[in-house]
Order: sequence, then structure tokens, then C-alpha cells
Amino acid sequence: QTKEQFFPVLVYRTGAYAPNGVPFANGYVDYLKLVNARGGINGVKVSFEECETGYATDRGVECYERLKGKNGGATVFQPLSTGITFALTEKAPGDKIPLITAGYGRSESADGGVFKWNFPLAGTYWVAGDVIVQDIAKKLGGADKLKGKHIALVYHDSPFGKEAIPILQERAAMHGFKLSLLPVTHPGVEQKSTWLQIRQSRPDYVVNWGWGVMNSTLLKEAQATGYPREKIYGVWWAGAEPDVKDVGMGAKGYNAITMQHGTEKGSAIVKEVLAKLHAKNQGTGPKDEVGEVLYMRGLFSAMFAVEGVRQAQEKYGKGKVMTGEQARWGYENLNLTQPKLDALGFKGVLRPVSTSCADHMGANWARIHTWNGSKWEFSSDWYQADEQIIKPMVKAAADKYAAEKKITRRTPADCQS
Amino acid sequence: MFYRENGQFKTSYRADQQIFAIAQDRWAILALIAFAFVGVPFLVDEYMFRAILIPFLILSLAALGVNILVGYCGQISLGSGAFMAVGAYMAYNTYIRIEGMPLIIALLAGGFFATLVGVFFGIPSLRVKGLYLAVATLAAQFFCDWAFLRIGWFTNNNASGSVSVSNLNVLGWSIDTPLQKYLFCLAFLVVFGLLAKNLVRSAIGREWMAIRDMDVAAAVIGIRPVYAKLTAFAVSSFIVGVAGALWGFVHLGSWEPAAFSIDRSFQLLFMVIIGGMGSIMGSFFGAAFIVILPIFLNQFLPAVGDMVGVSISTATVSHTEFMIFGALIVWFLIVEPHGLAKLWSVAKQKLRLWPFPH
Amino acid sequence: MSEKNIVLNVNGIEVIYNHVILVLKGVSLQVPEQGIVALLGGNGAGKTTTLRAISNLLKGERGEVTKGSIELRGERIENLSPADLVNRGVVQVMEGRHCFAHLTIEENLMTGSYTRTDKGEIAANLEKVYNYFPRLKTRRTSQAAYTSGGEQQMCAIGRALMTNPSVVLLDEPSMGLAPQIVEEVFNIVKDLNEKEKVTFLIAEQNTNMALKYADYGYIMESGRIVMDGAAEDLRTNEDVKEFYLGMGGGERKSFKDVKSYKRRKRWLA
Amino acid sequence: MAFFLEALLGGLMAGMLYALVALGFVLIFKASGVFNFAQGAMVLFAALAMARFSEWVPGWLGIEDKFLGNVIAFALSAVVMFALAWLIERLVLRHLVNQEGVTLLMATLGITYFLDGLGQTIFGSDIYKIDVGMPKDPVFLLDSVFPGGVLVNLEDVYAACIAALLVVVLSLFFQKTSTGRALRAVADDHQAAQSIGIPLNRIWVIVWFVAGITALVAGIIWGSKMGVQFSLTTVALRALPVIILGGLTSVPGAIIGGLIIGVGEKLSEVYLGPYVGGGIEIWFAYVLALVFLLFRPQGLFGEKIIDRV
Amino acid sequence: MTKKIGDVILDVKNISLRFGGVKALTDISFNVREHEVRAIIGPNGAGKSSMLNCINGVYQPQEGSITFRGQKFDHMNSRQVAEMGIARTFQNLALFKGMSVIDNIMTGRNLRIKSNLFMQALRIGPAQREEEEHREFVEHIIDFLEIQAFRKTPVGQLPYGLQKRVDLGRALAMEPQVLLLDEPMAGMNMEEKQDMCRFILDVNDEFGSTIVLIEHDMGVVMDISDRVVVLDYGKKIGDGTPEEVRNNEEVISAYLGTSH
Ligand SMILES: Nc1ncnc2c1ncn2[C@@H]1O[C@H](COP(=O)(O)OP(=O)(O)OP(=O)(O)O)[C@@H](O)[C@H]1O
Ligand SMILES: Nc1ncnc2c1ncn2[C@@H]1O[C@H](COP(=O)(O)OP(=O)(O)OP(=O)(O)O)[C@@H](O)[C@H]1O
Ligand SMILES: [Mg+2]
Ligand SMILES: [Mg+2]
Repeated sequence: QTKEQFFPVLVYRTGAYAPNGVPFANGYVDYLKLVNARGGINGVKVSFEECETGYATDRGVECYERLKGKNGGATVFQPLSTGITFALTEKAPGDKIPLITAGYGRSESADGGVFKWNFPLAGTYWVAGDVIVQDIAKKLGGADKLKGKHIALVYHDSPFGKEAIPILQERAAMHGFKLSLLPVTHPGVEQKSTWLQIRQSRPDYVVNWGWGVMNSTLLKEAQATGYPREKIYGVWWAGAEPDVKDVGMGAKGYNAITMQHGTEKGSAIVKEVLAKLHAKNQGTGPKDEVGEVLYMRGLFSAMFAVEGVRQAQEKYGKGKVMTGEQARWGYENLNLTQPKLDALGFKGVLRPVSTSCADHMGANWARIHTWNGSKWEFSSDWYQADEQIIKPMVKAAADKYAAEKKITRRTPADCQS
Repeated sequence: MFYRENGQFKTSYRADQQIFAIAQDRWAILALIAFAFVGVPFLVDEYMFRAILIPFLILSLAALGVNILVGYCGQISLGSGAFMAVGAYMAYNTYIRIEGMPLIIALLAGGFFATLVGVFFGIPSLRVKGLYLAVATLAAQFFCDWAFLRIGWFTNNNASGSVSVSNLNVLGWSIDTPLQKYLFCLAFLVVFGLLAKNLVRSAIGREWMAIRDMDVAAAVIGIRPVYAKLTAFAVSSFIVGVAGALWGFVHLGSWEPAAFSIDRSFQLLFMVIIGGMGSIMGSFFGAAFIVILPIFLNQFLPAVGDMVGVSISTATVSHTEFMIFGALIVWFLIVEPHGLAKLWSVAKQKLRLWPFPH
Repeated sequence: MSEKNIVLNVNGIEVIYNHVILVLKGVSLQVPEQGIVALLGGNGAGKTTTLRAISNLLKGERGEVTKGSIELRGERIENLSPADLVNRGVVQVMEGRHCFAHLTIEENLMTGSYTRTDKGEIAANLEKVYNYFPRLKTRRTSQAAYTSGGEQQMCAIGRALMTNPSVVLLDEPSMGLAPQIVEEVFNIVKDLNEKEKVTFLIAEQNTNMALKYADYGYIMESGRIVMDGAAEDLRTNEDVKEFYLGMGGGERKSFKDVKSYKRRKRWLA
Repeated sequence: MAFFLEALLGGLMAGMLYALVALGFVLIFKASGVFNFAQGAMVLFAALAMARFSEWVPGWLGIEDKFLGNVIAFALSAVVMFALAWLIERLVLRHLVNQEGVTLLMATLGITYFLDGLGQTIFGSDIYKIDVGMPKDPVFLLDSVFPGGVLVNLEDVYAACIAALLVVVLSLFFQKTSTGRALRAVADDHQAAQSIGIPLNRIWVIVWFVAGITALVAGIIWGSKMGVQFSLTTVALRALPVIILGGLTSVPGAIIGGLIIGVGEKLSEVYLGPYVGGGIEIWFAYVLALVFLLFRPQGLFGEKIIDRV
Repeated sequence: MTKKIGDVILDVKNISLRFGGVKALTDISFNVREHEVRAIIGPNGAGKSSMLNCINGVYQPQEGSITFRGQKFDHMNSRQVAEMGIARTFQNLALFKGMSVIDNIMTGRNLRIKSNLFMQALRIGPAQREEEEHREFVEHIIDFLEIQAFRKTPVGQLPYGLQKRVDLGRALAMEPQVLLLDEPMAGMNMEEKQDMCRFILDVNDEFGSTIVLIEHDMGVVMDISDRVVVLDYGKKIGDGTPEEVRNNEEVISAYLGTSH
């Protein structure tokens, strides 16, 4: 009997956020196909099934319920929406299924002592916020130059958008810059008054915490108001091709953070996908989008999911199908060193990620890329988020959560299991 | 042949005023309720409970509430999502801010606050009617969306604006497994269903319907429009509020304002219209249609695709799902504009005549 | 009546509402060219339904003709649209007025000329209607909803006349009209019939009036035609006299003295 | 002061854009008594058609000229909207003669779902571009009076002019033609309209076609501003307070309502928003409309609601 | 026939009502005595229905007053009017279309229902008992009007004539002291009119209600009314017994015509 490792795939290929959801989903699925083409995880083939959430929480929950028990049980879920993440965070422990939220989700879930089942691998929003401020400081010529400056945060008015606020407030207090908060209502097409306000208060920088159509609208409004695009920074969900494509030259100079990876179209992994899948007509989605920002993000999110299982097999038996609970151990003990990543084809795309019981994030590096009118180009070096600032924030928030939920922190013994 | 009321003579008005005047109906309903409590738990797996039955029960309850306002009192409202949100957030606050607050009281408190808000936003109904009112109630929707996002107190100052509850229990029984949750919601639905049915067939229900059908004439026979409309808003938002609290507490566990967005308001209204305005039964039909059909299509279409040997992409499935869903709505309306409940009663009427039509 | 041409021939139609309520159970009737035919009968007998079946307005009431046929000058018309019928000269004045509430009286009348294209003809028609109903002229700029019941009735009839019809189906034209106006309406009917050769099929409760002006009458009871005959014959029929004209036993009885209201008609017994 | 002017102008321009969408609602409501929930979906559908045709046409016909390409794409989209109107009449409205408003409203909801699915199936669900040569960069007026000048978007000005033109044409159509009168008659009473020979079928095709063209124009303008993607449907929600404020049945009402709402929400967001945390404009628009309704239940220019016994 | 006609119960004084430029009523005064059948006649658009609407508080006259049992009102409030025991039927049927016949008539009892919302929701003792009592009363009316067979039919589906009866039934359920009837016999044939007359006279005799009746059928008016008011273009042009009115020149030329 050949059993397969089952990966449920929550996607949104329809609705308001589809332009961003589709490339991510394509990358995710392509990687899983690639794993099989490479012979599986130590011989264990993977299977997967998509479920359309439309970015709506209740549909996401339904998908989760539908897929969690299928095909021998789900290995891991990647909710791909902050709202769904919040809902599943409550459910996953009961079902013993881990959640990976690579680059999104709740920032405090980096604390594995409280959030046993959540894995915001490779960075959280707090990391992103922190790095953006670092880059601004660097451009200004030092953190002390931030004093008296004015940064406006334009954010998607949802848990996703609000995640950025605490870290920016923390930094604002630290450096003495003024932070103004400008919420934009879902889905984000109505920003005229936001930009009137920006024109009135003329902030030195605008940080865009948007998603989907909000990003392109924001850039168009910036153009229409004459606000310099070079002074705008986007979060990593606001820095992909669909966000700028139809603005074209109008978005030239716009910066966005990119966590860990780049759009290396020439990287080994992209070539492999093209050769092993798209050349044989087994690829998902259009060929020329392979290697774009969101596609790559889907690709390595899937890679994390798979590598966790490989890690778990080290402990629970090579060539066996892992349960969710076993996979969780794998995610908690990831050790993706640079050679390992390079071997997987991620050379020049990813930096090492290694997790532990205390740290479910595994890495906190990011850099900035800039839209040159037709493609994204790196414009900064790697930054590391400031542990000194973020660690205490994570701990405080996680403790608050634990108190509310009456969860006791995991003991070192528990961490071993 | 068998579905007849022949020979069932009513000897008192009480008998004639029973909820289901025909004995077969009475037994069928009792059997159905008994089955729902006792039979279903043995037949159904966890997915069915969590993804289909529990949402169905809770949204039926909400649709019931909306039906009182829209179907019985004729006040079209698009603010139901907001009233659900008020129920959920206020139940949450009652639950976490008051030490040892029993769950049921917290849920009812959610309903109570929803009532207050509902009555407040019902005040324009005294002057504004029909579609104008419908759009005016959107003010409630957008205002509440905003308030819950923006006013920290409601979310216990959670940075993300999302709240969650856990470890629910009623009098020491924990409400944890899907089965327990199902039974809990079912109990709520049965109780509220009965109370609502009683209301709509009592004096107050007749006042609502009178206002709906011909408000000037209603005023002339002494019905106060103010009282009738506001009680309808009150009762409706209470039920909707409780449903909202259940949705947050029992179904989602953790939620943000988007869970009660304008889409939810529309969804509830559609349930009522598709199910049948002014029919308690219709609320259930409508909820079933709107909750279950998309899920069904979503799983059924790929299966069909597999059968004919093409694999359908997720996007195509959900586009097709949209199209079929839309087409079915139109088709049902053409077959029976007064909703599924009416279709049901016409079918019963035919059955009553069968096998000798006319 | 076979000597005259039959314009409208209804042949054994059955009508069902909502797929379950059988209302007409085989109704047949004929309307001769240039005739005035009255359709009489109690409440709920099915008069309105018959007229709706002819003018094809049943669909909106969720009713359908399930048996029988309807012919207009030899052409089957069951599948035509109401607009086609108006183009062929058949127009119905609906029971209960149905004026366009938000339009003024004059606009209401003008909608009646939708099928007419000749400007001069429309103006002439309007003038004609105002001549017949001077009261409408004085209220021409009021919204129809704010006119009295009687004014609305006149408006509805006038609107139908604006289509230049050759066959008019009148449903209870006298309802709610003052006696003088009723008289007037029937005179207008007579006028149109004689001068402009318009054929009428009139559903009426005011039997007295209807039989005075009609040539021929049908009496309906619960979905069936129970009696028909020339108007004079009906007027002198004992049952008709007693039940429809209130003159049982010859003399008109005072309404005050009609004692029992639980009588049964002989033909139903 | 300059800022106030900017906010005011911004509001007026936004208002015109809302009005453009609102018009579609008003048209169908006024002419057939149907509250057309599908208006948003129609805007998206039309915009998608336009965006894709203008992309495809040069390939199909080998036309280089952008203007000509756009004109052909527009014509093709108009044909699509006509086909849509015709199908809607055939398959839906025809079977719902004489039904109540809610039933029809619900049917338009079914149409909404259908169009959402169909549009994305045929035309795709990515972000597309409509480029009809609208200027994107701002101009500054009155430089001499205010420091920095008053910022105006030419794109908005063009859009507002087109909206105004459309309104004038439509108002004339309703007031002056016999079809216009017939349309209003149909809205009041389907059956009575039928009974005097107004062909409902044709009327409905006309109305939906006109609404389709309005949707197309709205879709082009909004689409060229924001890109064509699914969220375009939500502009319908912004148009709702406009129509109730202006009156469901009034074409000029849609414009005036649009302007009031546009200005009201922008000024409120800019001047009140900062004190309460921002993001108030959408509910402010609705509350503003609601307050107006309390004084005039039929909206500013709507037909009086008739209550008679 | 000895009917004891009592004192003035309803006194209408100098009522004027305008709608924009339209003068619906100009300076109308008349009174109604207890137990009498008082008819209002006049050509279409004369203002008869508007007069009833003023009494009911649906319209508010610009001038004049209405006195009911010695209590004077500048304008009436619908709820008060109902509580005082004035009931009414409508010219253009204003039934509650979606409700069954029983429910329609039961609404007429609503003023008398004491139990509150919670009792009704639970249907505990008193609420249930009350419901039954009223139901019994309504059944009497249903028997009286002979509409037993349609008890549970939605009124929208009934033919016109029966709807008129239900309308009357709803008014009767209020056990009114004064019953205002707006063309109760329109659209009925002779037999049905006779039945309706019988109902009206029986209500008048048995329930002792005072009746104000608008009707176009002169036969009916002349036969059953005690006194008649004649309106024309919003003005009163005649008032008196049927005989007096019938011979009034002005009335003949404005309304009756020569044929009567
Ligand atoms: N839309 C409908 N749905 C169901 N039943 C209907 C409908 N319209 C009429 N009926 C039924 O059909 C029967 C005949 O009605 P119709 O209106 O034809 O009678 P009528 O002779 O015109 O009566 P009246 O003189 O009262 O107008 C009645 O019993 C009525 O209840
Ligand atoms: N709400 C209103 N707004 C404007 N005008 C009105 C209103 N109600 C009544 N009228 C006008 O007042 C006049 C009197 O109307 P009313 O309905 O009282 O007449 P009526 O005597 O009952 O006539 P009928 O016998 O035809 O029913 C009419 O000309 C009518 O158009
Ligand atoms: Mg009839
Ligand atoms: Mg009247």
C-alpha cells in the first residue's frame, strides 16, 4: 500500500484578491508537483487538493474542515489570509495540525512557547515594519535623522493591516518621528480622501500596508496627487507584479520590502520548474509568470511545508507518511542551512531558516526592492530586524494571549517532545 | 391519498390554533426535531457538523430573525450583519469582562445589546420605506463595521482587532466537540423557532403583517405603526444578535468585523427571500439553500469533471459555481416567486389532492 | 347570432392559477362583429379570468389556459402577446382601474397611444377622450394616484380608447361610478359601437345597465357559463329578474325588506 | 483655503463618478421598477469586455492606431451589452412579469452571481488596463493665489464632463419621447402597461441596453482610473447613498446626490476623520443620506411616495 | 320598524381640506345621530372619501373640527379614533393581502388584546385564553358574513366581492359604535347587494352601531338610509331625509340626473 503525504492548499483564485492569489497558488502547487517529479520526500509521494476560500474567513474555515481529514489527514495548512489564520489558530491545536503562515499571520505567534502549532516562518509583519524603518533611516543617513520626521501608514483596515501598527509605534517612540495612521476600507479602491490628507500633511514617507487592489489604487492616487513614489514603502504583500503592472511607469521608484527572497528568474529552482513541469505541459498557470514575486513566495512556502516533513522523517522514520503532529515537530526543528537551500535550488533566493521551540519564525532578514517601471530590482542590502525591539513585543503579546486562553507556557520538557 | 386532513375535525379553537393544524404535519415536525437531536449525531461526521450543520443552524436562526423584520413586518433591512456583529462583540465583552459570566447569559446579553442598536437604527423606518429604508439600514452596517474596527474597547484592545473565545461551557458541560456545539445550536434554534412561531401567530405578529401589507389601513384599525415597527426591529435584532454571538463563539471561535460584513447582510436577506418571506419554515429552507448549495457545487463539480475525464481547475469550479448558483436563484424565482416555502406548500396542496386533481 | 361574423370565439377554455386552482371549467362564448356582449355573474364566477384569458394577461397572475382555444377573426391568439393583441385592435380595460400612479392623467392617456404613430391621430384621440370625459380634462395635470376612484375609472377607459381599438374588453366599467357617469359610460359604449363600429365584451355586475345596452348576454357561475341568450330574453327570465335585477315577483323590492340572505338559485340546486 | 478647495473639488469629482454608476440604477428603476442589484456586476462585466477587446482587437485586425482600436473595442463591448440585455429579457424578466419588487430584486441578484462567474470565465480574473488616453498626472491651478496651487486631476474633469453629458441625454430621453413615457408606465404597473399594448419585452431590452451602455461608460472611466478587476463591483455600494439621497427615480437626482455625497464624505473624512481614527467616509455618506431621508423620505428629487386608501 | 334614533354622536363642523390647489372639501358641516344610517352621496371626486379620511385621521383638514360624543378635536389621531370605537371600510380594498381571512379579521380585535409580547411569545395561560376568546368572536363574524369556507385563504386570492365582505368583517370585529362604510357595494350584483344591505341593517339593529355610508346605488341609499348628505365639488349641496334629497333641485341636477 503506497500512502501519500497530503497537503491541502487553500487558495483564492476568484474575487477581489484573485490577481494576487493566483500566482501564489500556482507557485505553491508547482512546487508540490516538482517534489513528486523529484521522487517525493524520501520516496513518499505527495498529494494535494485545492480549496477556494475567496479570502473569506468562513469559507476558509469550511475548506479547513473539509480537507483536514482527507486522504489520510492534512499535514499542514497555510491559510493565506490573516483572518483565516486567526480562526484556524483556535482550531488547529484541537485537531493537531500545524499552520504555516510564511510572512503573514499573527506576529506574536513567533513565540512557540505559547503558539505551539503556528509557524510564521521566515518573518512576520513586525520584522517587515522594523526593516522598513531601518531602510528609511539608512537613506536619511542615520537613525538620529528620523527625529522630527513624519511617516504616514496607509493600511488595509483589517487585522492584516493593523499588525503593522505596534512595531511602527514602538519605533516612532524610539526615534521621535511622527506616525500618522490612515486606514483604508476593504477592498481599498476608495483612497481619495486619504490622499487629500497626505497632500495636506505632506509626510516624508508613506508606508503602504495594503493588499490586492489597494496597492495599485494607492500608486495611482499617489501619481494623481504628485506624491513621489520613491518615498513610498510597501509591505511584502504590496510588492509584487500585479500591484504595479497596470500602473507601469507611474509606479517607478516605488519601494517594497521583500522578505528573504528575490525574484530571481534565473535561479536554479525556476529553471528546474520550467524544465520539469512547464516544458512537459504540467505547469500551473502561465509560463512567463514563473519566477515572479508571488509565484516564488508560493514556491518556497510549499518548500517549507515539504522540508518540515523531511525533517520529521528524520525523527519518526524515513520514507513514512507523517501525521500532522509529527510534521509539527519537523517545523519546530527546521534547519535549512544555506548549503541545503542551495541544493534545493534556492541559491540566491533564500537565506537560512532554522526554528526552535522558542522561535517559530526561524529567520528575520529582509531587503528592499524597487520597481523600475517594468520589473523589480533590489535596491538595498540585507537587513536584520532588531531583536531587542521585537522579542519583548512578541513575548508580551503572546503572554496576553496565553492569559486570555488560559494556556500555560510550554515547559522545556514539552519542547523536547 | 394519505396526506389528508379528512376526518380531523377540530372541536375547539385551541385545536385549530395549534402550530400545525394537520396531524400529519405535527407528527412529521416532532419526528424531525427528535431525529435532529437523536438521529443525526449517529449519522454525521465531523466535517458535516462543523462545516455544514452548525453554520446552517446558526444562519437559520439569523434568517429567522431577519424574516420577522423583512418578511413579517415588511421593513427591508440590510443591517442584519451589523446586528449580528453587535451580538457577537457584546456577548464577547460581557463574557470576558464579567468574571464567571455563564455562557448562555452572555449570548443573551449579546442579543439584548443588538436589540438596543436595532431599535435605534429602526427609528428611520417610521418615516422611510421600502428600498429607501433598505439603503438607510446600510448606514448601520457600515457604522458598526467601522466602530468594531476602530474602537479598541470592543475588542478588548487587541492590537489586531480580532477577538477569540475558548473553553466554552454551560453549567459545567463543555461545549467543545462538534457534536456538543451542534446540539447547543440546535437547542437554541428550536427554542427560538417556537417562540418566533408563537409570536407571528399572535396579536403582535398580525400587527406586523398588517403594517407590512397596508400601513394606512392598519393605522385606521388602531395599530400603532411606531410600536409595531419598533417591536419588529427589537425582536428581529435580538434573534439576529444571538445568532451573531453563536456564530462568533461557537462556529468561528475567533473573529474580526469582516465576519459580519455587508456580504453577510445580503446573504441573510437572500435567504429570507429565496426561502419565503413571512414564513418561519422559509427561513430554514433559505438558509439551507444558501449555505449548502455553494459547498455542494464546489465539491460536486470536480467530481463530475473527474467522471467525464477532465480535471477542472479551482478557478473554473468557483466561477461555474457562481454561474450555477445565480442561474438557480433565477430559476427558482421563475418557478415560484414566493420562495421555497411556497413551493413546498403548493406541493403539499397537490399532494392533498392527489391522486384526484381538481 | 350566426348571421353576423364572429370576431371572438372562445372555445371550452379551462384556466388554472398557480398550477392548482382550477377556475374556469370549460367556458365557451362568442362575440359577433359590432356586438355588445355582456358577461354577467356573481363574485368569483370567473368573469375577470375569462377576459384575462382572451387578452393574454393571465401570465402575470401565474395563471394559464390549459384547455380549449381562443380565436380572433379565425386566428388562434392564445400565444400572442398582449401587445400583439392591441395591435390587432383588442384592448382590455382592467378591473380595479390600474392607472399609472406616478403619471399625470394626461400622461396616462398618452401611454395608451404607444402603438399609434400618427401625431394627428393621437391628438384627435385625446380630444375625443376629453370630450367624452370632461372631468378628466380638468384634472389632466394631477398625478393619477391622487384622483378620486371615479376619475381613475374614467382615466382607465379613456386610456384604452387611445389605442383606437376595434374590440374592447371592459371589466366592470361601472364600479365606483356615480349613476350619471355610469349612464354616460354606457352611452359612450353605445356611441362607439354605433359610430366607430367597436365591438364590446363587458363583464358587469350592474346587470340592469348591462342588459339595457347589450345585445347578448352570458351568465357565469363558478367557472361555467350557466345561461346565455339575447339581452331581452335574459331580462325577462324569472331567475335573472330575481337574482340579478332584484325584481323577484315582478316589483322591485326595497332593500330594506329583503329578509333572508340564504337563498339558492334554481339552476344550482 | 487652497486645501479646502482641493478637498471640495476632489469631492465634486468623486461625486460625478458616483453619479455615473448611480445613473445605471436610476435608469432601470425608473423604467421598470426593478432595483437592479446587478449594476455593479454589469460595470465590471462591461469594463472587462472593453479592457480585453482593446487588448485583443489589435491582434485580430492588425490595427496599429490606438484610437481606432479603442473605438472598435467600444463598439464590440456595446454589442456584448446588447446581447446581455436581450438574454436577460428572454431568460429572466419575461418570466417575471407582474411580480413584486423584491422578487425582481432577487432575480437581479441571481444575474449578479451569474455575471461575476461568466465575466471571469470569459475575460479572466487578473488586473487589466483600459487606456483611452486619459491624462494621469496632476495639474496645479491658481499657483499665483495659493502657494503650491490647487491640485486638479484632468482625468476627473474629463470623467465629470462625460457623466454630465450622459445625464443630459438621458433626461431628455425620459422626458421627451413616448418611449420614455412608456418606460415610466411599465415601472408603475406591468400588467396595465401590457394591457394597453406596451410591449414589455422590447421595453426591457431597451432599458437594460441603455443601462448596459451606462455601465460601459462607467466601467471605462473607473477602469481607466483604477484598473479593471473584481473590486470594480464594489463601486455600486458607493453609489447607493447617492441614489437614495437623490431619489431612486430621478436622473438629475443622481447627479446632485452624487455631488452632495462626494463633497460630504471627502470633507468629513478630511476634517472629522482624524479626530475619530479615520475611515469614516463610507458610513458618513450613508448617514448623510439617511438624515436627508428623514426630512424627505423619497429623496431630494424622487417621486413622492404615494399612500392612499 | 321602530328604531330609537338617539342624540348626535358625531358632529362635523366647517371642515375644509385642500391638497395644494385642489379643494377637496370646503366648509362641510353635518352631524350623525346615534343608531341612524347616514348616507353620503355625490358625484365622483366630490370629496366623500376624503370626508371619511378626515374623520379617521388619515387626512388632516386645514380648518374645522370634529366632535365625537361631546369631545372636540381639531383633527383626529387614527389610534384614538379606533379606540373611541369608530371603524371603517375602504373604497379600494385595503385588506392585508398576505394574511388569511381569519387573521385579517383578528386584526380588528387587536386593540382589545392585553397580553404583552413575552406572554404572546410563550403562549402561556392568559395569552392563549385571550387568543381563543377573540377567535370565538371572530368566528361569529365569519358565520354572520358567511365566509366560513374561506377562513384560511389568503385574502389576496379571493374574488372582489368576498374581499369586500372581509373588509366589513374586519371593521365589525372592532365592535364599533360608529361604522364608516366607503362604497361597500361597489362591484356587486343585485343579489350580493341585497345580502350586503342585510348585513348592514343587521349590524345596525343587532350591534346597535351607527352607520355612515357612501354609496352610488341610489336604490340602496334611498331604501336603507335615515338621512342623506349630498356633496358636490367639495361643497355640501343637500342634507335631509331621502325624500327631501330626492326632490332637491340642486341635487337632481348635480348628481341624480333626471332618470331617478
Ligand atoms: N391570481 C389568482 N390566484 C389564485 N386564484 C385567483 C387569482 N385570481 C382569481 N382567482 C380565483 O379565481 C376565481 C375567479 O375570479 P375572477 O376574478 O375571475 O372572478 P370575477 O367573476 O371577476 O369576480 P368579481 O366580480 O368579484 O370580480 C376566484 O375564486 C378567485 O379566487
Ligand atoms: N391625497 C390627495 N392628494 C391630492 N388630491 C387628493 C387627495 N385625496 C383626494 N384628492 C382629491 O380630492 C377630490 C375628492 O376625492 P375623494 O376621493 O374624496 O372623492 P370621492 O367623493 O370619494 O369620489 P369617488 O366617488 O369617485 O370615490 C378628488 O378630486 C381627488 O383627486
Ligand atoms: Mg372581476
Ligand atoms: Mg371615494
